Amino acid sequence: MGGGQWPVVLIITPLIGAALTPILARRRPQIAGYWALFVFSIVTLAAGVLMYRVSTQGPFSYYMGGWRPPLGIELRFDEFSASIGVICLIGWLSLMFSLAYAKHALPERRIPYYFALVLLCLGGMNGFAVTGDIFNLFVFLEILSLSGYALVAITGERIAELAAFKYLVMGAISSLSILLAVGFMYALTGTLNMTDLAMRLRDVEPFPVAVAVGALTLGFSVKAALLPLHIWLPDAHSIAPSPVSAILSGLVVKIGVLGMLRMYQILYKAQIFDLSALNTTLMWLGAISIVLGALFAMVQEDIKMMLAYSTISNIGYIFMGLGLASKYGIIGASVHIFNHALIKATLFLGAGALIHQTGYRNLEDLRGVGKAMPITSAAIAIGAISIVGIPPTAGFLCKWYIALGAIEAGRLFFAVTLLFGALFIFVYYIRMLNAFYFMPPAHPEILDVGEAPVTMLIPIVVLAMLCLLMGIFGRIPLSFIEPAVTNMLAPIGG
Amino acid sequence: MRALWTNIDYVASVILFLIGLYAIMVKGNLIKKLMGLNIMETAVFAFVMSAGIVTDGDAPIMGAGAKPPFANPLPQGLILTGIVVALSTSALALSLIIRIYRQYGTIESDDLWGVE
Amino acid sequence: MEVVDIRPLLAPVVSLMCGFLVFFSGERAWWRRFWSIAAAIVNLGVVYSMLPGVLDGVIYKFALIEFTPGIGLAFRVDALGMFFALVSSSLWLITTVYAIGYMESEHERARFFGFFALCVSTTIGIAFAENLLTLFLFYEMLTICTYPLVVHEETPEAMKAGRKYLVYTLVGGVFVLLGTAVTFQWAGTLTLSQTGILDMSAGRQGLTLLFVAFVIGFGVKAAIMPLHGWLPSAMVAPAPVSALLHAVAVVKAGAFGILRITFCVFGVELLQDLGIAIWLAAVASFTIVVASVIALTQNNFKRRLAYSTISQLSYIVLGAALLTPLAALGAIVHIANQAFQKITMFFVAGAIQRTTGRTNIDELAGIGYEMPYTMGAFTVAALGFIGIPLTAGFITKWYLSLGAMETGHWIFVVVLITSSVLNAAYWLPVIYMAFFKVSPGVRPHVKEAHWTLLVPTIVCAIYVILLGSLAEVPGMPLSLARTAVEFFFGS
Amino acid sequence: MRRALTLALLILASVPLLYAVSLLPPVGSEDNPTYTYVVPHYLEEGPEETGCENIVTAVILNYRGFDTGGEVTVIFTALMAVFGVLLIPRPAEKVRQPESAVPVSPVTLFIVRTLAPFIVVFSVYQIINGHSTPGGGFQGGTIIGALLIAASLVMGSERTQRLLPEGVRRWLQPAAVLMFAVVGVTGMLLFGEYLSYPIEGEYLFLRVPFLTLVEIGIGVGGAAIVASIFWAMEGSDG
Amino acid sequence: MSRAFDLVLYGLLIACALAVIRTKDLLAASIIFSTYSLILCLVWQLRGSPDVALTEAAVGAGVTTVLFLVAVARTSRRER
Repeated sequence: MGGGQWPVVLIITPLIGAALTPILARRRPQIAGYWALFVFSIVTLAAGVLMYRVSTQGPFSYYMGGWRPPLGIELRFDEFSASIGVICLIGWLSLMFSLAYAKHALPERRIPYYFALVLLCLGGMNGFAVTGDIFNLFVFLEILSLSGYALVAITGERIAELAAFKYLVMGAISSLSILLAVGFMYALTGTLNMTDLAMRLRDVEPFPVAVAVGALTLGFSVKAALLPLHIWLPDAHSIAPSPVSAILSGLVVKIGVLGMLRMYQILYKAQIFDLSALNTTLMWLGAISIVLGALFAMVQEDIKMMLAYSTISNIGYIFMGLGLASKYGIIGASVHIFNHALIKATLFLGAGALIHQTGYRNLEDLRGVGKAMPITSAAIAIGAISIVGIPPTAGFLCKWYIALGAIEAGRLFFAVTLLFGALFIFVYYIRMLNAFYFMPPAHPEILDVGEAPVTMLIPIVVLAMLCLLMGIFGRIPLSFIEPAVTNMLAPIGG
Repeated sequence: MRALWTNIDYVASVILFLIGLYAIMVKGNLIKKLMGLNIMETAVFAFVMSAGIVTDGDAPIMGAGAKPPFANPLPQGLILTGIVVALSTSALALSLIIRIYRQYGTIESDDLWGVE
Repeated sequence: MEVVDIRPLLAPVVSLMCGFLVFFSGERAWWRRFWSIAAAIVNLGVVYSMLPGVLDGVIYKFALIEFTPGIGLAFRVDALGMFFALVSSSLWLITTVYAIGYMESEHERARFFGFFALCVSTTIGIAFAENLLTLFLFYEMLTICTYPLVVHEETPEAMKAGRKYLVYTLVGGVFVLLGTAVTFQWAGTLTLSQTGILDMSAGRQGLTLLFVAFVIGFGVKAAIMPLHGWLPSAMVAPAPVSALLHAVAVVKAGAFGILRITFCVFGVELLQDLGIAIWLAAVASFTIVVASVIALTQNNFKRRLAYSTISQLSYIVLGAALLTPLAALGAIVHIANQAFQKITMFFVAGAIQRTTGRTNIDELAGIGYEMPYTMGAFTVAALGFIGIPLTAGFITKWYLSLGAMETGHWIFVVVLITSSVLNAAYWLPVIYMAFFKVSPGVRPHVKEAHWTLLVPTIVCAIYVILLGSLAEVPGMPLSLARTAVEFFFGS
Repeated sequence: MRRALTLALLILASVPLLYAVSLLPPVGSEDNPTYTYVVPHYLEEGPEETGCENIVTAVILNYRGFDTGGEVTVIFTALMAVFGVLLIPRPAEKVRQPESAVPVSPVTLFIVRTLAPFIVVFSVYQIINGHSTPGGGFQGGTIIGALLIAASLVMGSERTQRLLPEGVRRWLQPAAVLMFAVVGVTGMLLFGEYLSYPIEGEYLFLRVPFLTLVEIGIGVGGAAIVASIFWAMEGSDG
Repeated sequence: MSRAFDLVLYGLLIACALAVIRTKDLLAASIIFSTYSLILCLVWQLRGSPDVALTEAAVGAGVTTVLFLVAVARTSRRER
């Protein structure tokens, strides 16, 4: 197949890098950060090359150990795998942000483990995004989840461990329900390869498959924090170190959504039963998530807590888009996976910089920070405007597509919910901006704190720029996603 | 019903799965929750293994004198991985429990919610 | 004739850039003023350079990017857009000069002037939008950019007004977006370059709902009653903001949106078939009368102006809703007329406040002697609102009345006349108070406003007269409006 | 109340699960898709293609070696996680444990000491011979790890850790991940894909040594990780 | 391996699982959990999976139990 070994670089480098981190950083823990950044630069390069290949030559596969599926494990690079791009981008920027952050916020002994865990988490996500084998999917899911649980607890602050434990229990249940579903599918078909599975699922008993789909949906929606299953998220995402919050909120919850997309890919191809019940459920849960997530966020005082609830709201968008099952709906959901990752990373990193510089977390205390830290605050403002979906920022396109999808599917009600949900979201973001810019400071000394260090500023500014650019050049992610969605829906004539 | 009887292995793992889930949802003690989680894990492993059962299958080792039918090697490989994953989860969870106890002096979730 | 030209893009973008430069100039006053004026002049220059072409029937267009086939960011300069852009950018220059004087002692001036520039750039974007999506895009940006100006004072009252403003306008934005999405679904395009892209195939009921959604969406900014609540509260903003944004840019964006929806998305014929425009006309008439009545009861100068604005804006809506060429002409030309008249008044209010510190009408006794030029300008504008011939307001009333007669609904003519009477009722007392009522024992001495405040005021007042007396001279706004109307009504 | 509700919920959930289970292919039949689809290839060609008589080893190290690579990464992640969560700054209150947590009877001590060499030999046999007999790297490694744990319980962690000083431990912990990478990349350079082993040709002789190397890596890494997790949790390493 | 023996083992497993949940003494629960793993190990062995059985014995019955014991020793022994 003569494709070069970039897939290996993509998957293996972060794992090796993580394995070597504690050794290299034994004497001087601060080295760990630079090492991790270096390692991840290589990974990002690989991701870039692979994405370029996907975009020029179309999907391709890499066979681990040379064993063709169904014998061995296949890495599948298709349009949805292009999410490695966003994983690497945000991972890289978060790592860069971590350099200064970790020095300040973590006990020195934990720093090497922190960076090792971040690398493992990102590597796990890359693996999850590209693997074509459902059991391998589970393995990578565990790598990224385990490191995620630990990263939540790593500061050891306040309720960090409790939040991590809650996250761990919920996460483990979801992983198990996913593994159970894998078991069902395996028992029915005897294969673990996704493409193969889609073929072989065509002529089996539909009911067990339905149960498996239910278990998968349950598992992935816990990971994605869809509303009734979200209880772990606010604590975990607000207590984690800010760069980790960016990764968790921007990427790790999206892993659940990506899993759903993979499942849909298989199901649409297999056409084993009517999905409308599942779709309707997702749609409603999505709508409820949007509204309730926004309402919860409105009453928060802690800035990171607010952002965490806003993630729940935004996950609602994505699930609604998926559930609409119309072309534009799914396009909107997929684009929102990318854009929300960018936006939420901007916001969390920005919030992290504010907390790092001022030491305050509450909106009340942060008043007037817009004058003290103009660049960071401006980036947060862009992020906020973007997440509400005010044009011409990244968030707008998603809203537009999902609304279009709702109308396409003949469900105007959901379009209305979506758009008004966005307004709810705006209500709490405007509180934030008011506090930053239009209110006299509660603590006058806040005006004296300087702008964040440069390694923190660069990621924030780059992400904020991307929030704007992705709105203006919305075609770029779309050029990946549209063919993929068209392909995906082709069997049902969408 | 008959089908259930034939698939009694699956049924057993489903029951174990639910027992584990019950423990997680009802028990207040974090270690107990974790034990429930472990039971759930083994239940899922049993489930996957059941998919590969071959009546009177021998260990799939092709030494001299080995004769079919052999047991299905694939689920075994998967479960080997699964067991390690389960161990990892338990190790991390127990560490968290130890830390929680050090900080709050309790591992009963009823007491811990007050802490937040 | 359509020409691809970069200028439609250039107009908003260049001034946008200047806006950002204003931010970066921070507290360096000279640079801040330089960039503010430069932005306005460049903008005006670019817009004016297209005027001759547009008058000759040339249409400039520029497609920036496409999101998906058929949806993208594109600009197009037709007569109606040109008209709106011309009004906005001319007044921007004047207001900038005024604002520099007015804001001399204010805080956060970089923020103020920066967002001021952004607002006008987005207004130009609205004017030149080629499709509904672009229109919506700038419409929402305008909302956001205005917010910092409304809450500029940072007082609790200002914050409250800001919140109210955002809630109203963003809800409106949702309706516009919803309407846009539905339109795309039904029509398959969002272009504003035709006279109607929808047709009856979508069903009568659906189309009616769609029209209502659009009217609500744009009506919020156009302050149609009962969606007007934000406008009086937003008067806490500094006078130049009230002047430019709440007399010209923001509110006219709403009115402009309604014109676009009526003539470009639905089209005259479809609306006539649907028969819903008459209801819009009814609502507009209601607004005209009721807002005027409320204005009578207001003592605060700026609040009276605000209700007067609400009333005047509905002239435009009424003109659009009557669906006759002459009424439409009246509506379009009123964009300019009302703008110049109202901005004069706001300038006056601001100048009085800055110079004497008085904000209520009953405090204005004898002000005509203290500030004769300022109050002279005010008198001109007031006569314009009443509709005295040779002022701009007369032109509007004339064409609107003719249009109303065309439809045969005499009631609208009555409304217009009532409105004139009411206008007289609430402006003439002010003039009386200013010139004829001197507080006993006080000998007023002349204490005019600073020249940066005075010159723009007088320029505007002169324009009010020019617009009224030289309306038929080629090159004046009326000719541009005629071109637009001819296109919409296909004659 | 909560119990009753949970119970009701679970019983409700059990109905579809049990019904679904009853529709699955009958357990134990040789006609199941699980047994007729991929597995025959493994069973028939396995020894030939992979050089492993133990087909399970063939699956986990060769056909699905990537999974096992993931598996060792998972346990390494667990180690990092445990360290990250548990290790506190060094100078802080270092809880000095008594030499052994529980008073140990001489009998136990004797048993552990006597059995230790046999256990080690058994594990090493497992590790090295994993490709043809039951057991393999991870099982052997875990047993050694368990032995270390037992030794810590009996002799105290401090003394046991001297067997495996921190500098050495740090290198041994990632042994499995690194060994996988080394063998995988060698396979990639020589035979085409990551983790490929020769099926025929001049390098065929490398196949069994490679497998053994991986097994040793997994064994060593597993042992080091299991023991380190124990030490970290027990509090003697931190 | 006969069906009946299978059933007995499954019965034992479920009994052990229930016992783990019901036992208030966490130390005892850990030991019962270890027994549970050993029974499971027997089940795997009977199904021709010596590899899994070995792992389960070493990991499930061995290491996991030890870790549980450590955790119990470091926290509290009784469940409320």
